[in-house]
Amino acid sequence: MATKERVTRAKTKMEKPRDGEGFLGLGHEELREVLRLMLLSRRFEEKAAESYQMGKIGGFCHLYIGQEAVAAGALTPLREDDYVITGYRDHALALVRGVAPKAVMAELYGRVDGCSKGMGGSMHLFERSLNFMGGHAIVGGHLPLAAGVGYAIRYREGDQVVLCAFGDAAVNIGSFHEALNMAAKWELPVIYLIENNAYGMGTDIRRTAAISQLVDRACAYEGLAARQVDGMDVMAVRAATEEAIELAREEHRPSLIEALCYRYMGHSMSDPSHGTYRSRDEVERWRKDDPILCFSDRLVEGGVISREEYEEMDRAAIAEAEEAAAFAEQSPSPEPADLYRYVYSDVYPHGADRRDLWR
Amino acid sequence: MATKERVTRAKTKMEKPRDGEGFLGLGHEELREVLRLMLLSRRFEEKAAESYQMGKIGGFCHLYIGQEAVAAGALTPLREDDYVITGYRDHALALVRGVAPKAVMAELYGRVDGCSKGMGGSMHLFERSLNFMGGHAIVGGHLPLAAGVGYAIRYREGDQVVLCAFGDAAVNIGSFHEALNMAAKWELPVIYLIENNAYGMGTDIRRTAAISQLVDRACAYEGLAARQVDGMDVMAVRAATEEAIELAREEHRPSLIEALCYRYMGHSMSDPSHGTYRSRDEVERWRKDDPILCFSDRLVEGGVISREEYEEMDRAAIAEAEEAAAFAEQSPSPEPADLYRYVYSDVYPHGADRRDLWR
Amino acid sequence: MAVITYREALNQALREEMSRDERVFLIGEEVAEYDGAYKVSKGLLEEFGKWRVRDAPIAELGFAGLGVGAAMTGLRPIVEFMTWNFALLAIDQIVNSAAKLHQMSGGQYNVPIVFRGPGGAALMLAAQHSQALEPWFAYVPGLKVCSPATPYDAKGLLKSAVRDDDPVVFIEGELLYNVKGEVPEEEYVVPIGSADVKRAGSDVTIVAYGKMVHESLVAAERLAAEDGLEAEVVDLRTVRPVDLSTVLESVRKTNRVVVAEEGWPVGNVGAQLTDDIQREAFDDLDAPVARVSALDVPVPYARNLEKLVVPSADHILAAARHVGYIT
Amino acid sequence: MAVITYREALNQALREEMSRDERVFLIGEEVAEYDGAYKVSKGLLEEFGKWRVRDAPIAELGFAGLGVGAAMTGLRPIVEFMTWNFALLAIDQIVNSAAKLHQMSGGQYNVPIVFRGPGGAALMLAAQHSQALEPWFAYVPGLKVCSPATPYDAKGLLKSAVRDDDPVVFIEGELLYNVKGEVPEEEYVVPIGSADVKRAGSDVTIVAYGKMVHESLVAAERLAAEDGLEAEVVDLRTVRPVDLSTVLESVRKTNRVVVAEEGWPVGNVGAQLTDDIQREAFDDLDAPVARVSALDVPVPYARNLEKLVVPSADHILAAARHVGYIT
Ligand SMILES: Cc1ncc(C[n+]2csc(CCOP(=O)(O)OP(=O)(O)O)c2C)c(N)n1
Ligand SMILES: Cc1ncc(C[n+]2csc(CCOP(=O)(O)OP(=O)(O)O)c2C)c(N)n1
Ligand SMILES: [Mg+2]
Ligand SMILES: [Mg+2]
Repeated sequence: MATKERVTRAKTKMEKPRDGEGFLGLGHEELREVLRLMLLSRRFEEKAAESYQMGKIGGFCHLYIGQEAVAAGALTPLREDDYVITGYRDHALALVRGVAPKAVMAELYGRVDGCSKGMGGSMHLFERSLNFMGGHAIVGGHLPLAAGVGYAIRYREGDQVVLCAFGDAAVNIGSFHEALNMAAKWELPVIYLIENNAYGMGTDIRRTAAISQLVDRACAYEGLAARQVDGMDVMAVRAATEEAIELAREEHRPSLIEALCYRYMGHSMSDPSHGTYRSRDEVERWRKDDPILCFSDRLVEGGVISREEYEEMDRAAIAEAEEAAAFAEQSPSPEPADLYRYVYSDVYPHGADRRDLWR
Repeated sequence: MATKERVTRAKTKMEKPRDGEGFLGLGHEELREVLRLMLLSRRFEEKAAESYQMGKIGGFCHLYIGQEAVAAGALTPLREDDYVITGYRDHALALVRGVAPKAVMAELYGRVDGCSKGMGGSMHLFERSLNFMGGHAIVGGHLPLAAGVGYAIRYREGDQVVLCAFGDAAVNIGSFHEALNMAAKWELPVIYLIENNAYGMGTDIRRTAAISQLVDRACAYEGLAARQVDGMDVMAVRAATEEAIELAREEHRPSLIEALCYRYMGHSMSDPSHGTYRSRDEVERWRKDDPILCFSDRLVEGGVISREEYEEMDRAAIAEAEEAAAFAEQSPSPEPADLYRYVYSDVYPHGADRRDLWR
Repeated sequence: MAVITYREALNQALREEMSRDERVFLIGEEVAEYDGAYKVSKGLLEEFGKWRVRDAPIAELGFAGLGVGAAMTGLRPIVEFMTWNFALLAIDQIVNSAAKLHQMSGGQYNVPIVFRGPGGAALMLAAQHSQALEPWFAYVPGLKVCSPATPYDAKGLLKSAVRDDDPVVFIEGELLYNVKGEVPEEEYVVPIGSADVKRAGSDVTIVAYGKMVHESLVAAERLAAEDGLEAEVVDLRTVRPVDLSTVLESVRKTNRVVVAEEGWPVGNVGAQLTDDIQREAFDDLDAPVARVSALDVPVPYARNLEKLVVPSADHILAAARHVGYIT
Repeated sequence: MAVITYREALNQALREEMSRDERVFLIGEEVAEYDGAYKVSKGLLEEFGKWRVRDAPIAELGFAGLGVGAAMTGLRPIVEFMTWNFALLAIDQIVNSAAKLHQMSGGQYNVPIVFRGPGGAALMLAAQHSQALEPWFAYVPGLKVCSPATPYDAKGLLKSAVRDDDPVVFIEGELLYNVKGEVPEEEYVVPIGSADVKRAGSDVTIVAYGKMVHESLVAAERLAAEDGLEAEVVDLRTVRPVDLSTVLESVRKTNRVVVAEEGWPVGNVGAQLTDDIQREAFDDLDAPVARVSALDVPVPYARNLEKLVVPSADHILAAARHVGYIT
């Protein structure tokens, strides 16, 4: 099966919404909501970065800044009963999925009101009520999990789909291969979404993957649809995801989508945004395609939103991020009793802490 | 990169040697040697099966009967300083590589004169002097090892190649993916050879691999050459391997070869040859293509060998197998001291057996 | 009571739990059309269909992870490893996903999954196929670890494991599948974390699990016949969490203990148990606890060497005599 | 002597061994162009080129296996895991290939490879990134396992590990990279399997390795200042094989022992060590050996909880007082 025929490549030129009409069948309200979610992600993470610098957030903290079009484009067309699962770079995906900014920020602060009760932190956001299944920190580890969720959907004869996001560097790991093979063979309704931000930490993906276009890896799995899209263009991501959702929902056909995007910050809060592995220039060049600015410009030009409304929306996002931080700040730390509380679902026989009692 | 262009499919019709000339540039002597090795493998394993039934061989014992064309076709064009590594179905590969039948049989018997000193058994044949690197029992486990050997060759700027054989069912495991990606990316001189005997134990490979032609998995790794051949035709396998060897030796280009073959016996000595997963009929049909009979017929027709010489060669193979068994029979079992001898290369500090002394 | 094999007992447990609860499904290599490499899942495909009895590709990491994902949605997968040796490829999903998701999600997602298959050395399968990994799993909080010795316990424990809301590592004996024993017709379960006295005795306690229980019983008979000492054999059945009360009760009676297991010696189940016993019942002990295990080497192929490596009734007997000062 | 960091010491060891022996190469994620995630391999790419300092794809199983294959041909690979948590994906290659090939091949192939990287909990990295796996590797015959605490030992042991003809699991402290210490200018090695007395004392022995050595030294100072007791701190440095003689020598002097480690409690290094000590020096003990470890739970993110889980000088001090009957 020749790859070329199966992969639809993204148009790189962004379409404008036809005047007053919106696009992709979305009304003004919906388009504004997509923009709002992108802005919220951005402002939230800027606040998180600030809190991290102040030592209020610990551990590893991976920002999504620059990639917002991917989460917003891929998650907004999902239904409430669909599932989302992702790696450790998960703040924006959680927010777009609808997890309360307060709950996300409190989690980053390690507080009980966090969406994972302070047990998971930045890399392990969960919100079961929204089918937001984490937040996983082992590269590639959640790809088989997504296949399992897809399996469960088919098992129950449901028509939900699973959206599974991961970075470009995950395409080289065994579980990518094993998961895609099972999804394709058993026709599981899973959308595998490569957030190709061009680097795995400090490594250009072209230095480790023996394939020029990552999406072409789909050629090894018959039944797996493939799309490559401009990941700086939220509507392109959305269009590709909508097609994949339809394939998955109607035909149980899994997809591999590659969204070409870029992260503006360092790999995590402890890494520089540029340095040995990429130049400041390169970052600046990509900054020109800022997904939020591009999209807002189009919406303004298309008459979907006015400049003033946009400014207002931005101020609201900033305010929400601030509120989230204020909320997190006053949320209490977990209780020592929580230590044993979440290890097992039931009461651990014979006293989980037996050996620790002398302490 | 479209797969179709890159994969050369085998001719299914077998060419005859042009009269008196041999083929593939091989002289009569060499052609007869290929045949001899196939016969030796067959007769050796028939004897091994008998010894197994008599309880002289234990553990898992996987026969290669029916697949002889693959080992003989792929290993005979290698140079002495090339490397061979394989899975647990390794008797024929060891014999074709030149490991003494006595040493192989003694290993199956678990005796000190075995090629692994009785420590490895059927699944773990080794012969360092011939660069025969095993004999590995975890499916897919040796594929990264082969990449490592290829890495070492490039590292030392040598021009050897590595031949790595494995079953069809290994194409679904993560290490297949990880190894092929590294081999392709770093241009390692490795020939990955799928011995596609259509089944992984009782499972038709088409039920677990989301790809019709396994060799097409090569499409996911740029730089990896791909060939599919009739694995019942020793010369087809040999031709494909020769091309792959040249690519690897001259251009450091790795290959994936799929040899379509069949095993006549059960998965291992404890499994039936047919039953729920395949019919007796199917086995019989493949028996008609017996790689040894087909090849010997061609050689006879082509005047490379006479019927009588062939019969004589067969008798010699049977005799060699018998001798191997007789040799194994009288070879001593390893010494208890060997238990600790091979765990570490040097003397284990503080007494390896310290905790076992009370025994 | 019917006398059936360990294999049949496991098969019954699977069938009963799958009938009782339609969320339960089985996935693994050869479990469906081939009835299982060890025939434990015989007939299940026919009865429950391919979505509930699924032949997996050789992709242990992948299908173990698939099970975890399905479990997060509330299904109750049983993941069969053809043997636990191959589970080394799936360790990341067992340890980093299954064992941790409940805690990392602040209790939102539990993972009701069973990972099962045979463990330990069988006969001449050599180093890569002869490993006892219970100590590894026992080390990991978030897991429960069972290893039954008899058909009765195999059935009852597997049923409990399937019903458990947390991940259970269930290690069967590769050499026990043909062992026979009584199993009631009526429904029962054996709770996880409860040990069982398999033979009463007052002179020495032998603590074991899995195959070593049978070796211990043989040793006990010989000890009685040859030395006139009555050994009490305590079968742990679950190695995490260990039912220390039952062990200690026996120790308080016999004052002498042998712990026996198939695994290697360093930091194994017996190492911890010895520590627990000596810590909690020191004054009851008349001799240091004796530990029987495999030798500290990879299991070799040659039968004569394998016999020396793998612990047996002989070694347990010697250890029992040792703690009983009979030499 | 120069005072350098643990990171620099490791870097020196790598550089020196790579200069000394051209068979030595380094492979791992980010080790080359990025100088290593923890900058341990700083400058090596420039000095030795890409075949000897190789950035790997994220494929732990694959590149660990690649290392084993290369080692079989006589090269001496150093495989860096960005952290040992990710090595869970490569366990099969470490345990089924590296640890067993010498034995399975009847001594024909040895595997001179070092698997290295940071282990243990760092700061708020949560459950999947905070594991101490030494007990797992210590369990496996065929492996040697080192875990140095100081720059001196880190350098000397890594050099020994590289020169060793067998696979060595080398677990560095994620929180130790910035720790400073004296390291001689001249060439030296620290032999694998030798413990070291890091502080002399006569009242209680604290046995530890890795990060816990530093916590033990802090505890010892407080014990001296607050209770007037002198603790002897024995740094195991290697956890397989353990240098029991050095431990026992100390025990015979102090008669009281605390073992401290970062890992979980069940069947850990201390479980085995406690057994060894009590078995070989029972009559020298004035109190049961006390064990300090992490709590038996996955390490949570929240800082206050993490502090409770991960063992520290406080806990060691309490344990030392406990065995010293000071309460
Ligand atoms: C199996 C595994 N190996 C290594 C790591 C360490 N690590 C964390 S993120 C990362 C890079 C991943 O890059 P990519 O997949 O492109 O995602 P991105 O961070 O760019 O979103 C690495 C190597 C890990 N978490 N898991
Ligand atoms: C990782 C792993 N999983 C499972 C097994 C058990 N097993 C041994 S052989 C085999 C089938 C392999 O089939 P294939 O790769 O086609 O090779 P063949 O036996 O046909 O030569 C299986 C599942 C194993 N050895 N390793
Ligand atoms: Mg990336
Ligand atoms: Mg096969």
